[in-house]
Amino acid sequence: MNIPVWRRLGRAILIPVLALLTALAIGALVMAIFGDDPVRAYQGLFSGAFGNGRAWSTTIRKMTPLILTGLSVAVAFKAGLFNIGASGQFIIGTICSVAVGIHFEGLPAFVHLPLAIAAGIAGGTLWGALPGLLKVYTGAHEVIVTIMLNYVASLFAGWTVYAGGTQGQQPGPLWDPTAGAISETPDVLASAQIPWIVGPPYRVHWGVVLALLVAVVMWWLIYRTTVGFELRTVGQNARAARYAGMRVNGMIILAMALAGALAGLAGTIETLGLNHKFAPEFSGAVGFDGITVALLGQTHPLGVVLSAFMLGALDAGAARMQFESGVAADIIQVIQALVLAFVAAPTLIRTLYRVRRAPDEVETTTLTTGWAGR
Amino acid sequence: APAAPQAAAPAPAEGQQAQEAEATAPAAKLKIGLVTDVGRVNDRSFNQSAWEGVVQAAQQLGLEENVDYKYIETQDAKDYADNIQQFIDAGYQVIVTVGFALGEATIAAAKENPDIYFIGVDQFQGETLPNLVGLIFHEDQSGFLAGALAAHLTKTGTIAAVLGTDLVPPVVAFKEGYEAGARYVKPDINIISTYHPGELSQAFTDPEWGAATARQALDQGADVIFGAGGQTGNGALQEVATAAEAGQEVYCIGVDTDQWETLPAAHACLVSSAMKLITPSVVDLIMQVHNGTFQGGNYYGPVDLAPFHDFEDKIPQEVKDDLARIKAGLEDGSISTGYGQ
Amino acid sequence: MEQLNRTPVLEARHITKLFPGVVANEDVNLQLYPGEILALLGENGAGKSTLMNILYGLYRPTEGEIWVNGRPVTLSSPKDAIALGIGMVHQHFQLVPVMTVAENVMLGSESVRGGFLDVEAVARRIRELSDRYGLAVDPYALVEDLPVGVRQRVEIVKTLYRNADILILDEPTAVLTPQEIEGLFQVMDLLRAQGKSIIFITHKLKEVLRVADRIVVLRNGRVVGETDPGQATQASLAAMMVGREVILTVQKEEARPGPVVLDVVGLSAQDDTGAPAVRDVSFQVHAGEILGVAGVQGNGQTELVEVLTGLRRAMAGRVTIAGQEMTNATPRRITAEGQSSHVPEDRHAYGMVDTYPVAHNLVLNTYYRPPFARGWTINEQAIREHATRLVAEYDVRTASILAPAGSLSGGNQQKMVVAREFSRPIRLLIAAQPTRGIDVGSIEFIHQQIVAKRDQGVAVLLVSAELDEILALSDRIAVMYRGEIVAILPRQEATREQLGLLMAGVRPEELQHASRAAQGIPVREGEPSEAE
Amino acid sequence: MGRTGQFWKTSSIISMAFALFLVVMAILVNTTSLNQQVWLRVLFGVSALNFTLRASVPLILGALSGILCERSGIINIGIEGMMLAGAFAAFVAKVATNSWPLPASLAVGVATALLVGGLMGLLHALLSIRFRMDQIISGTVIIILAAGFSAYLFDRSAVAEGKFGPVRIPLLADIPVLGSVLFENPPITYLALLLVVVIHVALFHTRWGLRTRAVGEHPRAADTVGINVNRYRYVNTVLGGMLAGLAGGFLVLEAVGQFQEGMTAGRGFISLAAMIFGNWNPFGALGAATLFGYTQALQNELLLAGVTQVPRQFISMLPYVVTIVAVSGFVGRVRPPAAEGKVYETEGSSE
Ligand SMILES: Nc1ncnc2c1ncn2[C@@H]1O[C@H](COP(=O)(O)OP(=O)(O)OP(=O)(O)O)[C@@H](O)[C@H]1O
Ligand SMILES: Nc1ncnc2c1ncn2[C@@H]1O[C@H](COP(=O)(O)OP(=O)(O)OP(=O)(O)O)[C@@H](O)[C@H]1O
Ligand SMILES: [Mg+2]
Ligand SMILES: [Mg+2]
Repeated sequence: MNIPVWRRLGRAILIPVLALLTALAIGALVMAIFGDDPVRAYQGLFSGAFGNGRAWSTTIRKMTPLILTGLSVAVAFKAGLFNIGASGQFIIGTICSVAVGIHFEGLPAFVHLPLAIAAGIAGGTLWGALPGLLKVYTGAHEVIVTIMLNYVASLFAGWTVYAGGTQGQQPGPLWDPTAGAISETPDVLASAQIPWIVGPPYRVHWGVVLALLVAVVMWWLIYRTTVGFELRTVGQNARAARYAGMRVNGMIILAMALAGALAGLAGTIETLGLNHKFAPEFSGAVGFDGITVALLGQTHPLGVVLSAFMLGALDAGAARMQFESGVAADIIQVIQALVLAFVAAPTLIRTLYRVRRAPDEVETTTLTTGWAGR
Repeated sequence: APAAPQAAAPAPAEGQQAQEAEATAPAAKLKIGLVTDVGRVNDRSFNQSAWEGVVQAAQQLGLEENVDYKYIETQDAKDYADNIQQFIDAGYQVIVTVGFALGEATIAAAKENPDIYFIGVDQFQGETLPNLVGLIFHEDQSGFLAGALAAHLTKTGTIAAVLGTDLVPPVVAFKEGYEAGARYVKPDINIISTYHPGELSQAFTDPEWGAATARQALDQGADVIFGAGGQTGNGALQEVATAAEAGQEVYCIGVDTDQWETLPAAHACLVSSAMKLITPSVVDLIMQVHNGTFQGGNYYGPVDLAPFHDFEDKIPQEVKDDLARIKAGLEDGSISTGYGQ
Repeated sequence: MEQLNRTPVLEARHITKLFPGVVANEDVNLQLYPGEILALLGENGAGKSTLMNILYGLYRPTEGEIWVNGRPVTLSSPKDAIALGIGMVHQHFQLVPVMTVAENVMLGSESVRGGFLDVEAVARRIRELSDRYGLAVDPYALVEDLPVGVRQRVEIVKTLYRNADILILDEPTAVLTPQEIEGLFQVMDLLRAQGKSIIFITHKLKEVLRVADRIVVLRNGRVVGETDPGQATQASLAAMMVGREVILTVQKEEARPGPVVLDVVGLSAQDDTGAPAVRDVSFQVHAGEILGVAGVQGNGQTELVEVLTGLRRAMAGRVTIAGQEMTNATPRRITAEGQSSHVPEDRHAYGMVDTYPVAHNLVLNTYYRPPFARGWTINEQAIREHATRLVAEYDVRTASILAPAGSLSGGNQQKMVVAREFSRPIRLLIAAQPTRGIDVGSIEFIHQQIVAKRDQGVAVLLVSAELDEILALSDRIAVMYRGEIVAILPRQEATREQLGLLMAGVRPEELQHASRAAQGIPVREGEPSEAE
Repeated sequence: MGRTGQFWKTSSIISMAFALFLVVMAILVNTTSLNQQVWLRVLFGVSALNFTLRASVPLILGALSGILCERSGIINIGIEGMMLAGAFAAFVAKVATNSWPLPASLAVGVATALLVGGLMGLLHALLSIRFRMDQIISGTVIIILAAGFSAYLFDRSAVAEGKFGPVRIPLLADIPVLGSVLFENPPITYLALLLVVVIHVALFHTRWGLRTRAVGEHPRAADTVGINVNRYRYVNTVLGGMLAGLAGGFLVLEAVGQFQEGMTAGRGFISLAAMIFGNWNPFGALGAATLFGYTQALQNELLLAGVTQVPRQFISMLPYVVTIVAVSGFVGRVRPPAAEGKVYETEGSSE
């Protein structure tokens, strides 16, 4: 393809930008219809996302886990698998990293921190690999299994930090005895915390750099390595992959394990960098958002980064928007759904704005070929 | 406690503001912000009760909504600190944070902003900060009264509780108190109770589980059911009301506020509610700020049973007397709920 | 010709069909007269299926008109065509595998009683049609359980069920065995005798001469000629289609067999349902020879090839490639260490990834080796250079090496697969149905390539349901029946008839007798039969 | 590879056997002295059966919704969203007609749930057929949109007055044990059970069903016999949306009486699991939904009875673990409609 890079880039960006603008316009219409003031709402949204240093830091903070859970869902899609389980993997990653982070007093940071991160990744990997293994060895469908494992993960996490007491139940192993009746873990030791790039009140930690690095590595892995080729081939045509000597079952397990590792890392970073503990109110919802991020980013790692940024900004601006204009933050969800719709159905935008299609452009993204695409 | 709070004259915050040369804020007016726990401000539960306290206090002070007082609904537990910060940045002098989960963020903010007053609902203070009060309640006592009432009312000898989640201490306190109270009145009573099985984010917002579980308890012979857990508990209360409307002699007991006011659909069975009076307590604490009598530490808000409303006549006088006796006993310490020891 | 005086039952007038970037049909005129069989010929991508789909209402012509029984008609969906008595058997089966024959037959023209499907009535009707036309099918069988030959019959029953008087048969013989093809021709003769009119598409010129009344040839979307079986020969037809002389007989030297490369001993395997499919099979293939495996489809050839290529587990037996034990080895080991190649039977399912560019399809099983990979990383540059070279060398017609492989025509997709499998150093080549559905020009090319491999000393196992192909290429011929290899004959000793009988289940020891009785001809004839 | 016939038998045999076992044990336990045994009461008490049925209803409706869409080739992961939209719509309609006589008001609620569910289905169909959006994405859009809109528009001070009460079916309701469980239910519960039978019959014994299945398995084949593939897909997706809407209506009008944000609480996803588990068959889905409802009931029963020393979190895992074990052990490979998730385009039916 001899089209200059900038034009390809421009073409890749044009539709998403138009999609965002259209979604915002429709969101404004909805607000106006129901008696809210869209102008003030968007002013609030914008200033909450980009208005000042703290706004930017919130956006970055929100974006960080989304990059990783988005990658988690995306890498599974690449292998033709639908990982609805990022939220469970996220939680297990959190628990494992906390378990290491609150112990081993006296370890130097350069040992303790990597150890805690590794524990989180390992936990997520196992939790993700499980549905892969079940699929390969028993044929259990990954969609069912990952949904179920989400519930199991959050119950398990709840148990580990449970303060105990009622009905004679013992406290969970990670519970902080100094928290009284509150179910939560102690703070992870300073040696296991991801350092700040900019400390409070900005609270931006090095996790964001790690997440971006991981995105680049994932891009390289998927598009530039033999394993990535194998993984993608399995996703596109598993029978052809088998014919070509590729390890279909291995790739299914690998993709799910990778997905789990990424979501687990998301939980790990969020915990070691930001929350510094686990409490049941830190849900894995960001794992479900990973689906949106991955779809919005068209399952491409760099697309995932961009869409995580966009969603992060919308999330970050939501509180300010409500603060300034009184508009309920739920409208953000409506806007997110609309952006996703417009990005995923470019025909809509093209008809709307009469943008012509370049002859070599592929129009639809096919992610999975159904529940059992092999 | 180190430095004394700047407890001087009325409107203490005003002096601070002047020092910082933020002269834009009109002099005598307080600005009051409220940060909810994850959920809604009008959740017919503790967020709403706290907000109503803010509103009532603000009206007494002649404040204007959205200018002098407003709220932020928290979307995600990670945002507690950011949401508190919104109010700090906007120059608010009183910030109410609702729910034990905001405890740490509130303490941190209070330490960083000694000139701003914080009211933390359901937040026990282990250490006293001059500008932060934890508004807490003896939920176990409230639950104890509810349990005693239930034990008096039951004909089948089985009572039930349908609860939010044991991950939230006040819910546990309600439950433990309820069971202790019931056993206090009828030692051999059969109590069946269960917490919502799901994760925290669903525990208070799953009315269908509450309703189905209440039905399950009714099927097992329970005839008084205590519903404690936001929408989940409300679902249970409404299910019992349905049975009552269908002619069964069953009762339900609400939680937190007088649910007769907030949940009309449960009127058919709602004998009372195990209240913790958040609203008047919040009003009182805000007025303390206004009057300069604010003191850091823990503030125990009152708990009580709600009026019986339509069931006033159906409750025998002996029962009312016994409840009054128990309440007195709980207050003077002669009766203990056994919780938290 | 005499038909000129009669009104055509179906007529295409000045039909042009444009697809984005492709002119599939250009100003095509075509008449079908009552009671005739019209054969339509053309290379892959000549526009035959497109034209038929237009006549059947699946596609709308860009320009031009369709006339039925002397009146212009508008076909906005197959519904209209069916109502006008047009029926079509499509190039690819249009049957729902998980449904029964009866359900498939009635689909779209259901028979309903009291709101519910009346399967009984449909079954009766199917039996009636089966009896009348000799198309035996079980109305209650699941289509996915049926062999292809029977599926083809179901397709025809489907059109007859709808009372079609005009039948379009798009490559119906591509997957049939000689016996089945002959059966089909008898049905077609019968239909013609009853006054029905048939358009018949095939790539097999012999069939055209056997059954057609008239022949029309398409090239690049245009009608380039018309003839009839009386005047035409296979060579003349091929030349008309391709626009050049095509050598129809394979030119090859005597084989010079070397050492054994593929050694199979006592091999057994099961099919997907767990039934025995390959039973105690033993044979050897030497370097520099082509062993052809003949057999009616569904007699275990597919499973045999899958076991040999590592796609299916052997239950018993041993496979050795060039001295290395390869029983139940992975496909990767068989291709890499065994230095073997596999042209799979089902190119869409196994041979290629539709969504991948041609270039990536060309390294589907070598992407991990130098020069395409350096360690972990893929070398795009090398992959593209490789693709550019192969596309030229094997004449794969594609818009670009980066075009998705799914956008190529069937013949070119097959050439792409062949290019990939033939372009690396190999000792063993396993080719299954390598020319199915492919036009004569491409067949010629692929056959030449296979023989060239043999001459380079490669051991070739050729599996084909096409007896002509087996006879033309093989040095030795094995016949499979019910999972067993019932006979292995030197090419010189094999005749078409003899093979046909073996494939039909006649035991070798009964062969002489049966053969004489059935054919009334001497058994040891040894004459190459494509010369007929 | 798939032996659908075979699977269909296995799945129905398993679910039938399961149902029969439950019924027999329930009768035994509840009518004899066996009910003195705590464990047996926990496993087979009337309260467990009632809970099972009630928890199953939205799952049955959700799974049927999925079956309708997916049998015609449209993947529907948006059940959760359609359900939520239906619930919200039912609530709004119920509140708006509070002053009407209760039956009329409830009827309006049901109708609105069906309407809005159907509209969500139509949206899904438009996005995935007309605008060729990946169906997984389209379903996700539906979920987020429904959650966002229902939360944004929810008037939290509104109160719906009244809900469906149980309707006794005379005679049948007098059967011991079973009567009170099965024949004394509110209307949507009956409707859901009835729909299982109706949709089964419709799918496998009517023209519409035959065409629907053909369109989902092999749209081209359907097209070549003159069936308008995309029209069937539109119709089925809209019908499927209506069923999911009805499931939402059940939650608001029959189960709870009020609306609550996110009140579907993952039931749409569990429905999806039930649909897959049930191999896209109505009775299979019924079996799967019942199994799921039963394990939920069991978990509550165990906690209420306090009969185990196992931490309650582990007891609460029961429904999920049982489902995983069931899909890994019993079901193995299910076979979805072959053409699912693929856009079908021809000139005949899309232009
Ligand atoms: N739906 C379509 N969209 C775009 N191009 C098409 C489409 N269908 C066919 N074509 C193109 O039209 C041309 C004619 O194709 P057609 O299928 O009619 O060929 P054919 O003669 O039937 O070939 P074969 O012998 O392989 O069956 C080819 O170039 C093909 O790529
Ligand atoms: N949507 C499309 N876009 C571009 N080309 C298409 C499209 N659909 C079909 N074609 C082309 O039309 C050709 C004819 O289609 P058809 O389904 O008849 O397959 P075919 O080429 O005959 O395959 P085979 O020979 O393997 O059976 C295809 O090979 C393909 O090149
Ligand atoms: Mg064709
Ligand atoms: Mg072809």
